[in-house]
Amino acid sequence: MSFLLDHLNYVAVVVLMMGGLFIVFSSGNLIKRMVGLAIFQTSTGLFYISLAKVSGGTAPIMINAASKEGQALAAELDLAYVAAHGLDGVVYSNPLPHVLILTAIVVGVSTLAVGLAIAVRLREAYGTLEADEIAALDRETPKSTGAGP
Amino acid sequence: MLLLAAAAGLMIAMAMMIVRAILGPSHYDRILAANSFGAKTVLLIAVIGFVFGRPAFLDIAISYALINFVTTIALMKFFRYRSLEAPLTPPEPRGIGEAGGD
Amino acid sequence: MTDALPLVGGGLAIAGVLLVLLGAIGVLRFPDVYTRIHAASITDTGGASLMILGLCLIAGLSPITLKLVIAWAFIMVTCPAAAHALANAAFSSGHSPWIGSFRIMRESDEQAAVQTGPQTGPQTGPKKPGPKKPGLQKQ
Amino acid sequence: MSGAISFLDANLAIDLALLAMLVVLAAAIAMTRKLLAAILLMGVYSLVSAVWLVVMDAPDVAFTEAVVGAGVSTIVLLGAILLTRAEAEKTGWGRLIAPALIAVATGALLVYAALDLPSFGDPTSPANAYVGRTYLEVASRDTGAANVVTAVLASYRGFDTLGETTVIFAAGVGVALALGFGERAAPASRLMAGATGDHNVVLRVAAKLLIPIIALFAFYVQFHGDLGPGGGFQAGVILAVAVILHALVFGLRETMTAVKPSFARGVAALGVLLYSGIGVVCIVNGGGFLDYGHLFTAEIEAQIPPGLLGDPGATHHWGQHFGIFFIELGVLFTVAATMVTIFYGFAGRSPGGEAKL
Repeated sequence: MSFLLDHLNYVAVVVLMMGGLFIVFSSGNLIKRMVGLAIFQTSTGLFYISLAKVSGGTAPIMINAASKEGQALAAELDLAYVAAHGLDGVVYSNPLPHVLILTAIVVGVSTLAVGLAIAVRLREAYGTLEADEIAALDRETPKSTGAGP
Repeated sequence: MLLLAAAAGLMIAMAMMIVRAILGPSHYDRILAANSFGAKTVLLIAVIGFVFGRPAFLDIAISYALINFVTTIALMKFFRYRSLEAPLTPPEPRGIGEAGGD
Repeated sequence: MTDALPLVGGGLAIAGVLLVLLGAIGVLRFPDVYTRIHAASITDTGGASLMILGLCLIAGLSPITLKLVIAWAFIMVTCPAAAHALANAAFSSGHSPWIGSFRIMRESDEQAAVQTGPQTGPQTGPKKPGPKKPGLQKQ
Repeated sequence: MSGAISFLDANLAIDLALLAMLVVLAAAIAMTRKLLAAILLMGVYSLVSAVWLVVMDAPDVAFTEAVVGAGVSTIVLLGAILLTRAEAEKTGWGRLIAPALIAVATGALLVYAALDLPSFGDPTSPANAYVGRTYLEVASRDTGAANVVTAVLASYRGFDTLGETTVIFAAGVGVALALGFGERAAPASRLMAGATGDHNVVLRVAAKLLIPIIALFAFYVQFHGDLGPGGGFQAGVILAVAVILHALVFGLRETMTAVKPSFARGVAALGVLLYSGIGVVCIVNGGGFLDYGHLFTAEIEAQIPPGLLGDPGATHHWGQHFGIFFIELGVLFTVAATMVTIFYGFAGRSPGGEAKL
């Protein structure tokens, strides 16, 4: 495979990440910012998972190499390739990044909920969700900033 | 090879759904597109499992089929009633009192 | 015989995909929500049935077949229910079909029309049946 | 299976097609000002990325992304929009220049760095060659779990997972502190959802059919986690989705009588307690924290019949087995109860009028 194809995955993930970053910076609306942050986070996860992929590999759930399924998988592999990398039998992708991202996704939605809850309270206190307007209101009445409902 | 063609066809259909979800024009069109997209995703995951020799991952497809429904109901309820907490009551009773409730 | 089963299964899967593609074209090209729901829901369930039948033939008799059947059962329950809910919500929030207003159907139930009118006022922003029609016909 | 198109090419083609879809979706989210459309597209984005994760051999992550991204996070975002407003202010073109420049510059730097990475799918890359390979070799033997991801999650990196579980619990507490436990939920009689002309019977029947099945499926995912994709995180979210579906169809008040907010709070705390309690039991029995080899003392281990889980000849890892079991149970409790608490917080805060308080 060519150099570009080898790295296209990373480049695409970086583009997604920057899409999230652009949404976070460009949008004044707090909820839209949270959506951007969620996209950014998801694409970070995608990057980790792309690093974990092994060509010709399969999911890191052990299967019996002697079973019909295992033999079918092993038959797809290039034997020279397997031998060159010191692998034996069925090739599995790297499980460790999967673990990291699995928990990160659930933690991500919880923290997203916290951010949204704060946004809801800001809206209740200031009557707006636009970061600029909130900052302007803060500057006008410095005393009332901490006094939420 | 046939299954690979099937996966390609499903992805084309999914791309069409994305176009509909982006274009709208009404929110109901978008929900429809998202829901239909979910149904195609279920099929695609099943097919991909067979293409790559690990068909045991159908659990994911099953959970999609279920979750997709819940999300569609939530979106529908949001657009229709502007509320997530309201119950979807049965239609006005026509002489049969509370029958058909729970 | 056993060699032919995967081929038949693949053929069924392709048939299902063709159905799904037809539905997708319908969703893209049909003029209003109701026709699109019609296109999507029928082809989704029909295509899913064909595809899952095909995959069952490929899988043979195994736990995977059971899972496929379960997935099929869920699709057959959720897709029509969701499509119904969607069409119902669109209809009762005053979304007009492309062929014209459905007020005729509502005349027997004038109170309902009065009640739903203001309630759905703020959320009917994007539906503009009038100017929408010509644009979509040109496609 | 081997034909004109090889396994690898097919994998790469599907991979790139899905990434292209993701890029289109991200661009569409960035463009739209309608928050509702953005959220809907966000749900579709999660679906696509979950399919992509399946292609990338990460079914566990795909499972999580599916149930979390397409399910809970969409619903939570909807709840937040319900309490605020559904349209973002228009930002002028001038305001977009600086963010675009920042994004492009950062992206260029990252692409420059990414080109130095080992090529995609390289089995000898530093990320894949060392600890990941070791886990693959030893995990199944050490813990008896076929799913290496579950083994690493619950056993080798159990301490990390405890931290994650605690963060989820803390996030639930944070949402509850900010939005309440849904005690403002209006009684059903005050809500006019069943507007005239709506026919909700089909939905009610379908929901009644599906809620127990979803809950049952959650437990299947929970207890199947050793052998296939699944585990406490996914099962917890699916269980919470069953409760959320009940609330969506039958009303929040109704659900709150079935699953009380105080009960949800209690279960969330109980999960973390169960998790850390297992760790403490291991310490008491002479091991380290979460050292499952010491979960049972030798006398107890001797009393477990050898054929309890099928094959009597197999070496068994009762400590590992039960340790993973209880820890996943703790994760299930915390995740499910926290998601329910979060949903109660958002859905139960009646929109409008609250700002006057």
